[in-house]
Amino acid sequence: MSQTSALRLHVPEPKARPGEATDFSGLVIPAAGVLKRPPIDEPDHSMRDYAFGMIRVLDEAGAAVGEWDPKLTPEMLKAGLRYMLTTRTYDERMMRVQRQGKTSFYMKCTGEEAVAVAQAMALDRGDMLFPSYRQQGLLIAREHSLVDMMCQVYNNTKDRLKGRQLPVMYSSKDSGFFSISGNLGTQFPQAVGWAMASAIKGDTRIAASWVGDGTTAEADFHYALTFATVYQAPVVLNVVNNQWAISTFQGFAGGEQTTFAARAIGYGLPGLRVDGNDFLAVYAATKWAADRARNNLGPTLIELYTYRAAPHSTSDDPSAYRPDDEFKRWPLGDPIERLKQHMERIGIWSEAEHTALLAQVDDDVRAAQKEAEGYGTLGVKPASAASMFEDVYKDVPQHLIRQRQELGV
Amino acid sequence: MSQTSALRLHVPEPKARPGEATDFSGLVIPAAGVLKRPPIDEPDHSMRDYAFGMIRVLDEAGAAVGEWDPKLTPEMLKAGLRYMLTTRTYDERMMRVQRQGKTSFYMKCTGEEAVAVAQAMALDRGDMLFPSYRQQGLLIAREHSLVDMMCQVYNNTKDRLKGRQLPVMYSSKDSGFFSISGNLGTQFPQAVGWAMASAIKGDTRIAASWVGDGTTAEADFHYALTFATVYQAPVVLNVVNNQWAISTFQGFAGGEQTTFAARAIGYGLPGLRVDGNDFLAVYAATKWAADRARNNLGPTLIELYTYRAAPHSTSDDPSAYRPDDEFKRWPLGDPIERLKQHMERIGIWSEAEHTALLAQVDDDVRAAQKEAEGYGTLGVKPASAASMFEDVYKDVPQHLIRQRQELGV
Amino acid sequence: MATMNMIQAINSAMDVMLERDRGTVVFGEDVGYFGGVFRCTAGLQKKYGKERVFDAPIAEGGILATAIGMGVYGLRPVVEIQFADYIYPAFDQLVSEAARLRYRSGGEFWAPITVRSPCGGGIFGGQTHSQSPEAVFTHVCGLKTVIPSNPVDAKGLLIAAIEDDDPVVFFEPKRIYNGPFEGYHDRPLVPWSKHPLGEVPDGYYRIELGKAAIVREGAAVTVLAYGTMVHVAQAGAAEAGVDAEIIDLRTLVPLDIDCIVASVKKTGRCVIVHEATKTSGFGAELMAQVQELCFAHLEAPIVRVTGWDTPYPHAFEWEYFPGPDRVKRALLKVMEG
Amino acid sequence: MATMNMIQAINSAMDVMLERDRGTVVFGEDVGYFGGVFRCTAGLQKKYGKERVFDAPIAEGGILATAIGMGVYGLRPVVEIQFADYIYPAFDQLVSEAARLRYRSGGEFWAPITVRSPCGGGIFGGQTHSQSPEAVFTHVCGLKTVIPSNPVDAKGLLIAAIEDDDPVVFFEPKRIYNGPFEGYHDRPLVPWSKHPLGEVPDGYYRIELGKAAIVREGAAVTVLAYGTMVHVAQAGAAEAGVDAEIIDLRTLVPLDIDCIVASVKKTGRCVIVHEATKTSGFGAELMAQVQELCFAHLEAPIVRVTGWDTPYPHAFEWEYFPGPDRVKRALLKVMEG
Ligand SMILES: Cc1ncc(C[n+]2csc(CCOP(=O)(O)OP(=O)(O)O)c2C)c(N)n1
Ligand SMILES: Cc1ncc(C[n+]2csc(CCOP(=O)(O)OP(=O)(O)O)c2C)c(N)n1
Ligand SMILES: [Mg+2]
Ligand SMILES: [Mg+2]
Repeated sequence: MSQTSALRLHVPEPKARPGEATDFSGLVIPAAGVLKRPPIDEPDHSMRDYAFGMIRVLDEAGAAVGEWDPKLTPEMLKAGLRYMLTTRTYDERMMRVQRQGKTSFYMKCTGEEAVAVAQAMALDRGDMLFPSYRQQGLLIAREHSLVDMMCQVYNNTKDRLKGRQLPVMYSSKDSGFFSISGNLGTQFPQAVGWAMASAIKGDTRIAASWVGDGTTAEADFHYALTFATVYQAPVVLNVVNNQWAISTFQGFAGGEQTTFAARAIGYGLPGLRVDGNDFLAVYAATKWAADRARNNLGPTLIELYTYRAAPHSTSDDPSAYRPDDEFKRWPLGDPIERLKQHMERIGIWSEAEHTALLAQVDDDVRAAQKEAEGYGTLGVKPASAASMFEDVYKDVPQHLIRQRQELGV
Repeated sequence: MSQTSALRLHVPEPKARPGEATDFSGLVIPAAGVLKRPPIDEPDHSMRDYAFGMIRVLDEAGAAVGEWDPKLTPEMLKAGLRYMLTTRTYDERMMRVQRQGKTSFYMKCTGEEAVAVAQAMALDRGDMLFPSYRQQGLLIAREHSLVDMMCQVYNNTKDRLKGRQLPVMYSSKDSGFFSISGNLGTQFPQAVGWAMASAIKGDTRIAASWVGDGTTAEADFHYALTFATVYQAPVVLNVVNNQWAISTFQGFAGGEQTTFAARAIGYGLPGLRVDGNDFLAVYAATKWAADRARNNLGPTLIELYTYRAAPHSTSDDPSAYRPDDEFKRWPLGDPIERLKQHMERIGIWSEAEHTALLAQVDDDVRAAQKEAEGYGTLGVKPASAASMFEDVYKDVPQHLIRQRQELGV
Repeated sequence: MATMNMIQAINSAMDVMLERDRGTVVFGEDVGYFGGVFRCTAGLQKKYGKERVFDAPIAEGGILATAIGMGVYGLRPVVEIQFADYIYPAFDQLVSEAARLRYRSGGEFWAPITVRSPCGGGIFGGQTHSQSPEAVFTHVCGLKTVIPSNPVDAKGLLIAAIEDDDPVVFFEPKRIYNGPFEGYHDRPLVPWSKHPLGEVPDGYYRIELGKAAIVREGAAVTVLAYGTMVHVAQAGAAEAGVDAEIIDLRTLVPLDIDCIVASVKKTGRCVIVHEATKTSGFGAELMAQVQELCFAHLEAPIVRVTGWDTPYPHAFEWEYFPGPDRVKRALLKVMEG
Repeated sequence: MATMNMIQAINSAMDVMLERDRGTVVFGEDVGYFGGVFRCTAGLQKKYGKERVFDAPIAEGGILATAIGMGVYGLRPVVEIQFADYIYPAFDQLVSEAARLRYRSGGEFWAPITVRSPCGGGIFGGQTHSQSPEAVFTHVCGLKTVIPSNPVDAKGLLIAAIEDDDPVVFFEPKRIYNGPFEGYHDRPLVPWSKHPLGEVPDGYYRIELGKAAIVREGAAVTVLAYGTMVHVAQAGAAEAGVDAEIIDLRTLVPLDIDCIVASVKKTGRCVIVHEATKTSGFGAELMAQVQELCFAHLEAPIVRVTGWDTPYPHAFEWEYFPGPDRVKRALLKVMEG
């Protein structure tokens, strides 16, 4: 066969741009409950279909169906709902304080709350988390102090990061939450290294890490999968496919041609594609992968299929590049609403309880805010400027002492 | 399921170490001719099996079987054989001159000749090649002057690269052969960019690039596949899996868990795994991928399954890390012997002709060597030292003029 | 002639080159449909089509690598790295490939690429949106490094960079995108529309790479600066009340050493100002060259005013930023010495 | 006490640390079963098992990233980058991550990693096996940079680097692996076994990072050098017949500036020698600091002897290499000035 026409560059295009109505009819959403749950020692090569299907537990009516139903206790479901609501409320409040000028920057995870919350709950407390900037739900589900989180956002006198980091770049050793980097993706292979260390030491703790769909294009994604497969590291690697990377849709990371879970196949790992707005599915898939890792059966890649309902950050205006109502029309719905519907359906939750919980969460967040603001907002410095010269090295070297003196602090 | 035992690090181990006999019985070598040849517009998702099978045309008896038989003319088969023999002879001679101290370094491609030679022949003369250091066969199949190649190896007065590059780091714009980098893998995404440019311009030329199995772990491999799939670039991306990367076997690049062709699946590309010692299979697979690219149907990843019979380079001693006779026991044999067997079988070649060809090739290489050495060997400088300051920039800037003056040249 | 801020001037440079030369292509993260997070490429995709102005995967190394391939093909790629802090994943392709290609191929292949990237602090960007990594590029032979300080220069230099047949790293101090910033973060920003250098010719013009500009003539001391610091230096000199000769380097490599030497020989004193961290910053090279070439003329030690050797801390941005007060003190010290 | 070349000394340092500290792990390309292309890790896998000494995928960035993760876990990874020329793919993880982790986490996380890598030319390695990229690392706050010049130092400094809780980049000048090289490529190499600094204690000892060594006391001029150039400087001084005080910096960051200043104040003259390219090389920073702190004592301009601002060309290796003759000429020039 010979050349028929001139070559042309293909440039991906999302389904809709501002002013248009997104047509989701081409989006294949498999029914809940259809996929089997394989044993955790299933070889990766017999699991390739999981990268192209979608693990879903909650059906349209809110029933939990199929083998992947993790059969959580009512207490766990209630806790999950509470963490998700807290995350959303926290986000809204912090967004507002940024608008009020009390801090410089904020990033919400609205619409994606099930990802971090269910995953934190499916992992052990000793497991180490290497998140991106959009998994604040991990901290909340680990019951990390909201006040402490806010103090970082405000860069105030109680900011444990000493005012050094942009808001939302949390870090907490106590909560097993690794310092967030501004540089996309760098944490992914670091998590693999941490997991390798745990294996080298003959320990039992595993690692988990998160990147966005856009970030999969970075080198670190490839390093992570390569080292994970070579050394069969005990790690759960997650791609949060929320469809957008600032203004570019996931097609610019390769999502037009196949799924992100499919990347796993190329490295000989199981790749699970999961309904990221289905709390039960996210929990179940994560637990499966964690058990697999913990039993020396190697790493798993999970794609969490969701939607970034929020702007990228407070610096972003999505109405410039996507239809405003796209989230509302997102076929996989809202993770909070879906879990609520399920709990109501199985009779452990009511509208009244929900209203009460909302009020309580709101109070909690308000109280935390009040306390945090008592320690100051951006501009009320967390430490003396002398602290600027600390922690560059373990001990402050002579040249930094001289520079500190030059600054006169 | 809970934790049953302590974690442990998996560290890959090749089948055999020095003194042991490699057991190849676990290696699945599919029979020749069993895979169908899909049309070039076959969607990638219906081609996943090609990443795990193996395209093979020549059977054990030397017959060309199955749909992938490219049905080459006797002239092409003879040319292929001649190029492969020339490549092998050239390699042996250059290795020897390095041992004689006439140059500092050399790298052979023994056992892998079919890869570069068949691929060069399957591509168009205008297509641009972005090779690694082990595809000297591309130049030879494009009938690039052996003398010119040798002058580079000798860094002599006729070295067009002005003595700047390590031997074997050829570059030839005329032959559409991109400058070889010492840094592994960097050319892979550059080839994609070149192909994108051809598409942007509405041209008809495509690009091809090569990396080794070990090099697939580098970031550039991932960049290449990502950009290739996103923009559907007209490029043929090749992984030469010769089982070794200096002293580490392909398991350290992920080859223990799956094939390298499988990487393609994760990016939504067709991935073809090919018997790299089967001249006809290599030609056919490359032609298929090139036709696909040329018809705006996008990129293809090809894994060429072969064996590095040679030491990594003249600086390497493989007997320190692998059984000495592994190549002789390699199940896919010798590409030259296999093509010769086929040609004899179909009656277009004889032992006598072969002997004559060998003698002729030997004469050619000797004559080229004689001429090249007439222009000097390492130490006989290709230019004045002043040339050292040229080509850093298009025009020599003031500070380099001053430095040249300081050197006094 | 139009009034432009630096964003518009940079946009205009690309617009002009996309118009003049079919080989010019522009790509990077968010630069296509959206027009870039700082809007530097706004409107260009619409005007020139998405085959010539397009979004890229989030892979700075891949962006550089494909740009090199396109350059080898014969195009003139202009790529954006969203923040200079994120240029490091592309470092290998820049240093090992773009910078060496012409040399190692004996002059047969080259990559005429331009790498645009916003640099510098002062916008509450924290440690990963404030860096000034220019020094490391100046150490890499084969690269040219440019940092404009105003709209007129930005456009003329960017056009020259795009037309240049060598790879050029073009840093844009984001703090001065909208107006000249003298370092007084508590005063309102004067927009470029109120500044003479905000008057920018509409069409094609170039400012040669490798030529510095004397932004203020003076006899007492030479101040070497670039980017945002050109404005801070002016403020600092005014505060000090010193008759400083202020030189805007504009291009770091190749450096306009003749202009520097002539000035220092005249003044006998020198202060160097940059925002980047001190140790092995470009100030060190400047200081080295000045002492090599003007030793006998120096009446006092040269002084560097730079960022501290720490990351750029979010809450202590203004303690970190080398503002006019520090420049003033350096000038007074040099005048004493 | 044993006779060791630098390879053996480096091997011994890792051996000692693998023995003393269960947290020490060693990995990199070809370092496991084979023992490294320069044999620096020979025998270690056999002795400590393949879970602690192992081969790695060819992905320098992945090696650094996983090392950081291991460091965070509490291990002390020692990784090898096969050639310094190939460290750039790991640059982002070093600069953006290893160097900043302690700072950005408020001191809660850090990565006590050691990155070993052979650097420098003189072995006919061509432009991709000869580079000396130390300067760019010295510009990165949070990193320490070490370059030994002999077996005793190599072992003691490497042990100190491994024990250090900050990330350390440890460059090994490959030209002196087997013997001190004075720059006379046409003379036979004297092995370390014939040199007093080839006498290396068997067990544990450390040489503190940040301390220079005066390898030759002198009164006429101070020569600052490191790595291979320490030996070249000695040869150059001998050829010049000048009473040079030769300082082996050993650690570039943190720099032993007190030692340097004391010497230059004594001699009043200074020559700086390195193999790396000139512009923005570490020589610039050294020159800057010397002029900042010793201005009044300087009797002549400081002179740099460095590699040219070009790649390292294979056939012109010895025209590129800054040999004793160039050092001699610099010394004579400084003595005149
Ligand atoms: C190395 C690097 N390149 C670019 C950026 C700028 N940037 C910040 S967030 C972002 C988009 C990330 O998208 P995605 O990975 O999908 O995550 P999401 O924001 O959707 O959670 C970009 C390009 C960065 N922070 N780091
Ligand atoms: C970036 C980089 N890292 C490391 C090296 C050193 N190196 C040269 S060849 C090689 C092995 C490559 O193996 P493979 O990709 O399988 O190719 P092969 O030699 O088998 O053809 C290594 C590690 C290099 N040249 N570049
Ligand atoms: Mg996203
Ligand atoms: Mg190989």
